[in-house]
Amino acid sequence: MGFRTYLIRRIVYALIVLFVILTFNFAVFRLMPGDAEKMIIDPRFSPEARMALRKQFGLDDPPLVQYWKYITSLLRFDLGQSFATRRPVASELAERLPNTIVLFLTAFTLTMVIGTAVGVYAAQHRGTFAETFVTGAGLFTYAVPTFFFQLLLLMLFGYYIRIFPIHGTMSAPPPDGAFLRFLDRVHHLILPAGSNVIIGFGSWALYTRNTMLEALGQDYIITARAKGLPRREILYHHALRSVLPPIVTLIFLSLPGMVTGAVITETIFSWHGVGRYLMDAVLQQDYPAAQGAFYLIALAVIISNFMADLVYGLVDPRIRVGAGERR
Amino acid sequence: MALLEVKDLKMYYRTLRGQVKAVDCVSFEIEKGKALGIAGESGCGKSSMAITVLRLLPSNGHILGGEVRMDGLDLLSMSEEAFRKAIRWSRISMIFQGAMNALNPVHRVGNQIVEAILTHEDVSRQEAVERARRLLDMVGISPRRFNDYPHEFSGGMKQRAIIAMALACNPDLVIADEPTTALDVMVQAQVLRAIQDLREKLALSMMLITHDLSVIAQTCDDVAIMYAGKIVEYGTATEVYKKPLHPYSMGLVSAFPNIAAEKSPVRSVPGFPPNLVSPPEGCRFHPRCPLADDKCKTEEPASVEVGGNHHSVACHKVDVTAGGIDIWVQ
Amino acid sequence: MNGETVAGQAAVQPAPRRKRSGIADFWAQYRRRPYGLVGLVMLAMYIAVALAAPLLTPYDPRKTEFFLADRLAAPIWARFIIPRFRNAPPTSRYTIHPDQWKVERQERASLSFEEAGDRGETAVIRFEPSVEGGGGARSELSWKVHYGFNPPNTFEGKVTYRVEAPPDGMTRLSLVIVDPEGKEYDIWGTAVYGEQDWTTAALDSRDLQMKTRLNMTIFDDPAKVIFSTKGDYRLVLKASSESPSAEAKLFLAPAKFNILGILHGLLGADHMGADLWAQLVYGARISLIIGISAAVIGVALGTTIGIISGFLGGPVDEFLMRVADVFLSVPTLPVLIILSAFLGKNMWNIVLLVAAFSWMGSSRVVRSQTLSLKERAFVEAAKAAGASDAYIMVVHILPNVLPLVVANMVLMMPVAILYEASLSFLGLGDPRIPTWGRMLQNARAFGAFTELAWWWLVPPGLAITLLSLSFTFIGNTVNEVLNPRYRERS
Amino acid sequence: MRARKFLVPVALLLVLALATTIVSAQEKKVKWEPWGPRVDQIIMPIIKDSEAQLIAFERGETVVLPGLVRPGDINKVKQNPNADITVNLGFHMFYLCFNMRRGPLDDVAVRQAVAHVTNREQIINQLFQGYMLPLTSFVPQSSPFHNPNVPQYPYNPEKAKEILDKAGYKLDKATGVRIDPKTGKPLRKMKIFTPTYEVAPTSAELGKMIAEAAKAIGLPVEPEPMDFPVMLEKIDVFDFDMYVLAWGLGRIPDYLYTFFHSSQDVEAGYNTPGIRDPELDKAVEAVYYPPDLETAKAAAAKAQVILSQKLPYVTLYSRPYMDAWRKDLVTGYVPMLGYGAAQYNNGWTTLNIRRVQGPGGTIRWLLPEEPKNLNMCVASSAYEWEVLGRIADGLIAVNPETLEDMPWLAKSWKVETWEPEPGKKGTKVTWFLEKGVKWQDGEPFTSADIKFTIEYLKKNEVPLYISDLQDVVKVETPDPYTAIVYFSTVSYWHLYHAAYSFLPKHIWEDVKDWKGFQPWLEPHPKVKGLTKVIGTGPFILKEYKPGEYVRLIKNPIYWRLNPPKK
Repeated sequence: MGFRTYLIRRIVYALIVLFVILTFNFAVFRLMPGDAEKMIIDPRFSPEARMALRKQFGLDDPPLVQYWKYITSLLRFDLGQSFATRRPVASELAERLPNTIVLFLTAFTLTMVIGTAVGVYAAQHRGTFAETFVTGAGLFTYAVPTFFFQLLLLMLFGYYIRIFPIHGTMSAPPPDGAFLRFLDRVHHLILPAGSNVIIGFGSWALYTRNTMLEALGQDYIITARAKGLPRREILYHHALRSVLPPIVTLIFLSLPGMVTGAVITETIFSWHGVGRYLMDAVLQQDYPAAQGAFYLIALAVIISNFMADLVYGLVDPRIRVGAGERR
Repeated sequence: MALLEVKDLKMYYRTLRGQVKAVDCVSFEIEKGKALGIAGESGCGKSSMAITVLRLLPSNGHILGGEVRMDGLDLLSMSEEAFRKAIRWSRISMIFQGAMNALNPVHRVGNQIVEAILTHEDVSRQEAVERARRLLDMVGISPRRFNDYPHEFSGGMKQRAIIAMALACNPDLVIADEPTTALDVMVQAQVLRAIQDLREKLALSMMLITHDLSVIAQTCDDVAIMYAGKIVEYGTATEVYKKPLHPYSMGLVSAFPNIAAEKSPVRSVPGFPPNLVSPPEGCRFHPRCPLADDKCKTEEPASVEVGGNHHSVACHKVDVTAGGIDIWVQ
Repeated sequence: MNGETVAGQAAVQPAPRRKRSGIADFWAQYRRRPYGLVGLVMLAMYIAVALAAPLLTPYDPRKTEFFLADRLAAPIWARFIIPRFRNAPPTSRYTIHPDQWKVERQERASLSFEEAGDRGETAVIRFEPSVEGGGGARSELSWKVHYGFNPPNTFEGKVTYRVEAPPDGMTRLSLVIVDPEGKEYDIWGTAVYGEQDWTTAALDSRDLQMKTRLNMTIFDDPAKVIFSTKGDYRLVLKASSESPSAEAKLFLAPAKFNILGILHGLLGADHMGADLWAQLVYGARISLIIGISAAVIGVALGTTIGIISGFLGGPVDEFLMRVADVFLSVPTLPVLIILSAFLGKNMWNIVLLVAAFSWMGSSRVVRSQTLSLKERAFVEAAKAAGASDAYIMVVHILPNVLPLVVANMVLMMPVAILYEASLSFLGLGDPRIPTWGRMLQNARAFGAFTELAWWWLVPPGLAITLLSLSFTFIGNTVNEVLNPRYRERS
Repeated sequence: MRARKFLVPVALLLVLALATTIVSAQEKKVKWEPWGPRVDQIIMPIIKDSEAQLIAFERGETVVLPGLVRPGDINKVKQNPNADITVNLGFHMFYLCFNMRRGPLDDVAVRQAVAHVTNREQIINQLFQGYMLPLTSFVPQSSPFHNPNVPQYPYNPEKAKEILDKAGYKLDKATGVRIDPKTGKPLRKMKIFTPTYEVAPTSAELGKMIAEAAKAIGLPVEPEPMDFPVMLEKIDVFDFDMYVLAWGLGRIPDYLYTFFHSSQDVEAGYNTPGIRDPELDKAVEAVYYPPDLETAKAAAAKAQVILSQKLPYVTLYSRPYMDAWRKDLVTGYVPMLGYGAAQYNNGWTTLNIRRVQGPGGTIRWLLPEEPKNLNMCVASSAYEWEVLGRIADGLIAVNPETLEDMPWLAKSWKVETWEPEPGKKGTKVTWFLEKGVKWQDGEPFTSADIKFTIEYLKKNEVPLYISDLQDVVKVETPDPYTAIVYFSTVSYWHLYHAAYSFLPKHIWEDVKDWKGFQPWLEPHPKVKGLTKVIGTGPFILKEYKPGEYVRLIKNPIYWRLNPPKK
């Protein structure tokens, strides 16, 4: 199987998943109770006014036509209008997306960098405190619910020792000057991103350590040691380099988990992002909004899965070169 | 003075279940240009001894005593860094068992050889690449495959590439650890022939580890039979192969199809090697030995020289075995 | 979930069939692993707590027993570690039986006791008919209570009485609290014209009428003011009657007087005054039920699919594995959020949903194991003997993948528990049952933060953590035993 | 000037009745002036989480905590020495609704019995720590139309039993359930729908309290907490026995018509109990189309009596407005009857609030929700109007102490009748506008804007305004400062039906898609730094950062900036 065949297969596969998710999205929200008019209960409303409001969001077409319209408008990123705010869902999501990306990328990068570094460190210092720490942290953070940990941090550092803001992505209004603004954003980012890093790095480090140990136990590592290569060289050039394909793949495979984790993090820290938008929309039965947010999240997940496949293909010479062709 | 001199070497692994006495008071010597074969079943400490010599022990392996000398130089007391630079690969190189995994799958084969050269010798990369190509050529691999990845090589090619790599820095001693396991018979023969040729061409000293005595008989000058962390019999290859004195050696010899005596049935030594955490008292082989008596169960036999040619054996029943009866027939 | 890597990684490795199988052998290996034992002990404790829940707490959170204490009451032991609770009051509940009233003063009135049907014993105050110029009759009864804590936030009480009087009679009733320094607080009063059947008057320090009577504003707390000193308090019932034509009678049934505690029970009380310890203990039941049933259903589903897929192969296999891929590619938590909002907040919905999105891992493992089993001689033999596919799958394949399935199931449980907790925490849980996620949600939504009520937040979170930790320990140990790759290298 | 003193007596009575208890805050004489504003800038941080709101208030990140609801929050705030809590009666009503279409709830005796076992005091004290007011009539106490003299149903289970016994519902001692005299069988199970504990713990608990009390007298009632949309769906198709919900009402009791007229007992109508009573219909029609205030008041009083007799609802409690202020940071907040001190309807606080250290400067004002789209045509939530209300301005203002109408953008007005067609009578409202009022972009505000707005809303059938404008026939503008609105029916309320905040014609005449228009996202075509959110009010929308904050700045050309110097 050459890389191109591989790529095409993955693309087709991603499209199928996308299609399934779109259909799910369509079906579920058509079946749910409630409509736009329920969002406004105002004693001044006559039955006529309520009917008019229903019509404004009304869906009179037969289901198949609706489905076709839904698919085509989604592809144009027309996600409809929110029941709650009467704004285009697409523009509301566009406002929130950068916030989510900032939070997400910060947490993600730090988790990966710290997790990998700690994991590598633990792998080369077997039987030391570092290793115990990584194993312990990995197990513990695997078991501890993220939201519980975040609530604790929030209570401790937001309410008890009030050194971090408890809501939002920036001060209202942010300070003047680009640098101060940046610091302000960082200040708001520390708790939500930091909590994710702490929760995430443990199992990541544990995973890295385990794969590294496995790699270090491989015969080619003994070969490298026998060759008299310096320790550093063995560790990075041989061990780490050879576990890179699974690690990088897993990085991308863990993207969806972190994307969905954003729902909880953003809810807890009142972070103006896509995850919280989904949550608010679901709780308010604002279906177009929930649908749009879900679409976006699903898209992100599909893309990151696809990227994982792609990167795996790129990093692993066995796929890149086209395993088996020359044998 | 021998090239490599191992004396009373003791190496234990520490595990949760206790100490695994993998190498227990082992002594032998390898003369310059000679080949020593070490034979035994798997799990008897052969490979452990090899990596002890190269100091490639895992973190739970500890050398508890004895000495390893090379040209009189005490290898065990050297600093790790000095040892790495001065000994590994430049003086002692190793051909590993498991042709599949000894090469790093994510690096090009040629580069893995170059890397070894550059670590130990102050030459330009260009030169190193040249030498690596030559080495590949020497073991019968087209230098054009320099840039291939290991998975593009067949098993035999990989093993030959490893041999090429082992020769990269002109070592004095090559330790070959089961160089032919995991290869099919045809390829085994090829590889063995390659090793043999090179040894003759380059006048290499070699330590060949295998469970297949016939291989040793073909390639080595001397042989040491290991059982449960100890050397039970030591002598010249032909002598031990023709006239083994230890019941275990006898079992090993008869366990392998002898090309010369095609009619004898294929057998193996009955039973399993002991648990090295708590090896049997007395002679470690006594639970499996058809000759064992009470003395064997309590008293550890010392190694005694029998006849000339440094042929020594550690067995209380030498007088019986020296009679030349095939004890494994009954 | 952050842990998918660990669980998934463990799940990918198929356990080879062990020749020396048997539970005894398994246990012999298992018991040597300290982590596995710790996990078992912890799990056993949880199960014990879950089973013994009714014995561990007098309250049943499913019955939503509220107002046991003041809102956000702290645990009793907070008194020893938090200065502001050092001398805070626990809840005191008193029933004042008719014979506990002490006569303070009687003017042309007399006190006696009589049975009054289902009301039990009642006190009867008889007032003589009033005379021209001589004024009415009056009576004062008192009941003493010692109060030795810092001021409470709330007190409440109930007085049940009946008046028998001629139509022209007027009976006045009032309640006064006299503090240790003799200061009087007139907390309640009423006037009855003529007859009055049994009625219950509720006293409440939060009541606007009481505040008005005490000349306080809506934002003042009578309880804080009245019980501001320590010592003996008296609750005085003052009754008077002006009844010209005939004698009047006042009947008193047992009265109630409660001071709602700022401290309560082992873990305090929530925003509705409900017992938190009871919620925690009953939460263990729910979490175990949810975790176990979701994992069992999910893994059973995965096993079925895995065996069918692996055994039948071909297009069936291809289809089922693509379905698994799709399920794996779906963002689980958002889907669960949406579906649980759609299907309704019901515990079994959550169980089914979690199961529906967690079978893929085990189906893959089982499938690969089935693939290798399929080639074994005993399967070939069974085929040759003419056994049907279904028979082979159930009788030959299933028992051989079972150890693998068990390990998977145990590792699945913490994942299911965490999902349920997350959903409950997001407000999508079953509102009728006490779960730890819901406790955390309530703590967040109803004031635990501003009150820094960590005793509301920490126990449920820790309970979830330790439970999933114990499952993880057990699961990993089971895997280690069954899967040689997990054994330490040495 | 034709300001009407239509409510002084009742309002004063009420305030007097509760003065000692509720309104310590109002002991301070309310000081306000119809000029302003007094600050340069209002930053409105958007904080949705209630705990975070409390902390923000504590830290002085907002000077106001508007609309305190949760007793815990009130308790917390009142411990803050820098906090001042203003209390005002509100137009809020929490009620238990019966489905009168279904037996046995079609029997008034059963409804009365339920009313008698409803313990308002217990509900208020236990669930709300005493911070609500018991509500016994169908118009809240704050309203000038409140009638206190209606039949009452105090908590009295004995009385409830008596009513049921009398009506023939005999108690079956064995089961504890009463027998329906019509069928001879035990009464069927009835359910009280409530929101879930998660959404509204107090409502759910209250449903449980009532159900238990009803069960004790032999009525098999069960509470059933359910998700809000599900509940609304069921109420919509009249598939319920009882439910509890709240209304946020207004100054004008025309809702009595919407809730209880038999014509509203239709799909999407708000007459959910299904009450059809000719006498009541007459009364609420008179409330809906009153020729004058006196008629309206009399009809409203009568309607309340009938309603209390027929009991389609049991009214439970009314929430007073409680707003907490940082008195160390700001002053000049004006408590207003019925609206509270911080609500957007109360423009006086907007004008008068100032920093303690002096006029000018910035204050920070909490916004508990996203202001959403800031499009006046679709702005349906109070949170949108928290912003828009300070940007827009009305024709009429309301006196905060007396709730009298006051001239504002209209310096005077006339309400007359006319003949839409021979023999029929309609209402004609003439507005005389202030001269010199300018839109925030400098354009003059004229009668053309009024005409445009009314016609635009009517033409596009904007749902929010359909009810109010359905009777409008035409709008005439004899000159830029006079607007005459003709209605086809006679109702005094038509005065208010055309007195909204208006759309600037020069901006909106180009707007085709009124639904999707997001004026705050579009820059003003002429004036730099402005958006298309343009009003005549005291503040200008400077910036809206979704999820974070709204920034309002003082309108430098506001027509009421300073009193004219004499």
